Amino acid sequence: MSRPARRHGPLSRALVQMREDPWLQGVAITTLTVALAIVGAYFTLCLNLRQAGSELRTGGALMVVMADGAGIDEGRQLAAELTASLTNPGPHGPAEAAEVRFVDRQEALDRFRKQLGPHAGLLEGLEDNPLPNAVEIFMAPGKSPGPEMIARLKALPEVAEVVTSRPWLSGLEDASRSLGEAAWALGTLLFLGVVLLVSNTVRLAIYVRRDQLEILDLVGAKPSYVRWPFVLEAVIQACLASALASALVWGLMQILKTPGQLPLGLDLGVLLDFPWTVPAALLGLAVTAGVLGGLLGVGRALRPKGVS
Amino acid sequence: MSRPARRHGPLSRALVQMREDPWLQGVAITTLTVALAIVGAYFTLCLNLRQAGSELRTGGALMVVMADGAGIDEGRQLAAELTASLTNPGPHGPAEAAEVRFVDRQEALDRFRKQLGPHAGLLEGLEDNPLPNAVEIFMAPGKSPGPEMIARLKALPEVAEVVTSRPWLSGLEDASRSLGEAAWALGTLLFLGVVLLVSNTVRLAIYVRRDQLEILDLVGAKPSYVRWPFVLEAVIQACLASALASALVWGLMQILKTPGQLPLGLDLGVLLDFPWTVPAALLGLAVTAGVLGGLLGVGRALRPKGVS
Amino acid sequence: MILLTKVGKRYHDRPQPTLSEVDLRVPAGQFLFLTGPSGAGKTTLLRMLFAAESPTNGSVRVGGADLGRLKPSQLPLLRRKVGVIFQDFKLVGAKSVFENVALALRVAGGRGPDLVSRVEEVVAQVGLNGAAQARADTLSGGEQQRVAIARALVGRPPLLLADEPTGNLDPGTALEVMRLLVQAHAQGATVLVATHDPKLLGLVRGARVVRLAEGHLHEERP
Amino acid sequence: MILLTKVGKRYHDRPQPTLSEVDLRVPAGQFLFLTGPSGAGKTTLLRMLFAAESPTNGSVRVGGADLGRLKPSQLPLLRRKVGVIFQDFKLVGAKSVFENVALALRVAGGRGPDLVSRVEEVVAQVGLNGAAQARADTLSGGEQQRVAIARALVGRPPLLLADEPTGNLDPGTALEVMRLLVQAHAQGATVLVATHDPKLLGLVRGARVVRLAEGHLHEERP
Ligand SMILES: Nc1ncnc2c1ncn2[C@@H]1O[C@H](COP(=O)(O)OP(=O)(O)OP(=O)(O)O)[C@@H](O)[C@H]1O
Ligand SMILES: Nc1ncnc2c1ncn2[C@@H]1O[C@H](COP(=O)(O)OP(=O)(O)OP(=O)(O)O)[C@@H](O)[C@H]1O
Ligand SMILES: [Mg+2]
Ligand SMILES: [Mg+2]
Repeated sequence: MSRPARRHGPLSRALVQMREDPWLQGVAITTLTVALAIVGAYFTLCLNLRQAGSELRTGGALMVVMADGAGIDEGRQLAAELTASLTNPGPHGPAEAAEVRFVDRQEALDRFRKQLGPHAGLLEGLEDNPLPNAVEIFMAPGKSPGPEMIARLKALPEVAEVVTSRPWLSGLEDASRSLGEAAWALGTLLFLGVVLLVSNTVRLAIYVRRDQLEILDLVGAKPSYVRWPFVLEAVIQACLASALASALVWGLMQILKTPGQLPLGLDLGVLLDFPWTVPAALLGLAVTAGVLGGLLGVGRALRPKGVS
Repeated sequence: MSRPARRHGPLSRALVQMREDPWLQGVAITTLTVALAIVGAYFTLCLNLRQAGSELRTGGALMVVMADGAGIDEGRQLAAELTASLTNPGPHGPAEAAEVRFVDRQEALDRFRKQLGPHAGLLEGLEDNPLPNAVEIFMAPGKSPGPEMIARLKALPEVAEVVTSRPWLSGLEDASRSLGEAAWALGTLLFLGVVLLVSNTVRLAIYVRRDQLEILDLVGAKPSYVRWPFVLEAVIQACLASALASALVWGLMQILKTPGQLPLGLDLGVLLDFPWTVPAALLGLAVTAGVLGGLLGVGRALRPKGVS
Repeated sequence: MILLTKVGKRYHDRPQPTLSEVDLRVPAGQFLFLTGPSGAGKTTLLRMLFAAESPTNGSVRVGGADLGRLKPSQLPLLRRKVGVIFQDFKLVGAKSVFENVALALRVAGGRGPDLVSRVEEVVAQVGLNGAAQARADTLSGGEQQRVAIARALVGRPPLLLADEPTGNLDPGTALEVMRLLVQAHAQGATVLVATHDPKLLGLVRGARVVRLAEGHLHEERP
Repeated sequence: MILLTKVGKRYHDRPQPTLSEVDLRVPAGQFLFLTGPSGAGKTTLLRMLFAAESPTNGSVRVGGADLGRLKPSQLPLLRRKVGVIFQDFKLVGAKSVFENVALALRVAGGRGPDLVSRVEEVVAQVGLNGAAQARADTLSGGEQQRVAIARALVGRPPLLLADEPTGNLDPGTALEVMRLLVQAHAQGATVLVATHDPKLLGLVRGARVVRLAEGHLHEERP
């Protein structure tokens, strides 16, 4: 009777009190699952969009325009050299470029004609192909060409000019940066909302059992004896709910992965990826919210009183 | 004593039972507010993206290429005629086009040069301006040029050719359609999730008061006497929560309306609109969920029993 | 008024049946004491009379209706005709004494000045006029018991079931309460009182006494 | 053991104070009956002895400690030394009889076979061995009362407070229960019993009786 407390473990007491009220468990877990699934879906969306954004930025390629004197052979050779130096992981980190390609003048004109679409007729007025031979460098995802790289390329004798991403792409980058900030703000609010939902659920679970808590208090239980089972209950519920929510989001992604076309050549199938960070983040969020909610909820429930 | 029931109105009983348990009200309303704010933010985002999508589609303009013989005057006149016939609301509905504009060859070439950006040098090889005079028609949001309109324009003597939106725009439309479907699917799930959260809240409120419900049952209350105050309580909570959630989403939009650039000339300030449909939809959702949750919740709570 | 025929009750988690083959006929207007040791089944028997518990065997008829065949919609109407003093009071803790008593009238559509004056009258009869606005969960045990009694009496039901109605009352207050039950009986109500208190049995002249023990019912004083 | 000095208690929503200037000294090892009509303040006075209620005036000392100066962290330790039979039982409805009784040991770190045998012993003493695994909320009123008694006794506390411990018990069972309290007293416990039942007062030889009425305490049998 006078042995140290905390022997009839808080975990086993948490499991007992969960079994005593299965209905409450159902309500709590569904609520948490819905809340976490919403965050999970949002998080997945953001991760995917960020991925898409970095793929867009890849499109912001570099065009190395060859000097008039340089022929097809020089172009091919330059492309081969650049492939070797840029597309392999270097000592300082991953590869700079995803692809390096030589495009000769004729190829470039054909492509230009295609891009002009219905305006292609315009090109018929041309006496001569005005386009130069060029090497196109597509940067690796997340990489953008630095000024010293551009200077290095410009210094090559066979290079006339280095053309960087077209201006609208840098506009897109600005926009995606400000969208990214908005997404962070929204995400933070969403996160706070879910912490609130989880702690409300914990507090309701405690409120439902307030008679039992009063009894424990009256027979001499220490606050910690009362608190830990509730915290553990919240954490267990949150873990279950985060697993369910992850499954839900994953299932949703599978359904959405129907073939579909996105602008700028992006494929919905690639876009709708479900990285492992999502379930991990949900679990972390759930456990944090469970612990915080449990501690706050029980703290409050244990110390109002006055009337029995 | 034998007068018809339902006199001590269910509304006043709802208000009384809400006052009896202010703590529960706080928890319920914050939970509902968070849930509704999430839906509201999502809904606002979707509406805004749809709006942006239809503005993109507006960009899918029509280019009416003038015949070689047609001069600037004919072009101006055609533009004036088309402005009169297309940009005013007709008998069959709203205006077809948002804007009709004459662009002369020089202007077109200047613009083309700008669009080419670093490639503008290409145009220096041209002896002569190969571009024709043209009238550009920007369709009204949501409208796309029908085949009979194109045929009508083509039949005009001063018109050489009618060029419709460039192919990549139609790809964008496909993509935005499939994104729209995904958004609908997600929205439906989100909606169901919120109905679940609301009905869970109602059921918890009922569960917390199960002793009181048992007493009402034992002293001879009809199920309807017990049910309506709970339904009304849920509806009142839901209304308050939808107002709070609307305010929250509106506030969020205000914060996000910082100056920012979006691709394709869209302005974040315009994009982040808060249409009246959002609070209306939230209110509708809240009331529906409140009524359903209330009816389902009380129905269940009133008829298990067996043990007192 | 009440007719139990070969009523048996066995709770699924108990090894022994609580009631077996209980036959009981209570004519309208009778005053009956139900005694028996703790756990004999007194509360169970009373609960069957307002369909809060159903028998495992046999039939229960109250006021001409077979409770086993009652439609769910008729249940509230039956319960309004039965005033019950619950052993554990069953008060709404968050409501005032007045509202707890008024509840029995309100569920039947009662309202207005008639309701107020009747509730006030009964609250005064049980000696709680000073506490009418107090929350039920702030009352002492005996005060709560008297609120339960007032709620059972307020609708002047033709059948009164009192489950250990004086367990938390001092002898003086208990006597007052028993007088109220006797008065209701004098006005025509059928009254069943479940009690362990042998003193109560002597308080009501001519009352019938039956005793429950080991699932069976014995007539003690006809 | 217990020393109340000029204790007053007034609930904020009541016009009259419940207790005024109550002085009471209970030496260790005394057996004291606390009587008084319903609403006199018996429960209030008992609740002050384990700091579930605090006096408006005056001081309450129990086992040498001034409860008004007790640190929150010392409260559980005090309560483990006081066995309370609550008037409304305060059982955990969803737990078994065994677990309800074991609770009083578990909160103090009790476990293992010692706990099991002690709990079983006390459950048998109150006559509930057959129902040890039944959920508390399926018990009859008297059975619940006996669970409450068992929980108060199980830790052999030096101070026992019994609030109307026999209100739901038949005379036979009541006698058994009183014997348990007398036995605890014989083993050295200080026992306070609040009751309305004049019969109980005669059961304990040499017990002191005090009476609460209108806020004041009167010595009835020293
Ligand atoms: N819902 C239930 N589930 C299981 N057993 C029950 C239930 N209700 C009562 N019992 C058991 O049935 C028996 C009779 O209970 P009942 O409440 O009718 O006794 P009682 O005569 O009123 O006793 P008391 O005088 O102690 O109130 C008891 O042993 C009790 O444990
Ligand atoms: N929490 C509270 N708030 C307000 N008033 C209270 C509270 N608790 C008790 N009272 C009032 O204080 C008075 C004494 O209550 P107490 O429970 O101490 O009486 P008691 O002597 O135990 O009566 P009984 O024999 O009926 O149990 C009662 O009138 C009661 O209504
Ligand atoms: Mg009983
Ligand atoms: Mg008391």
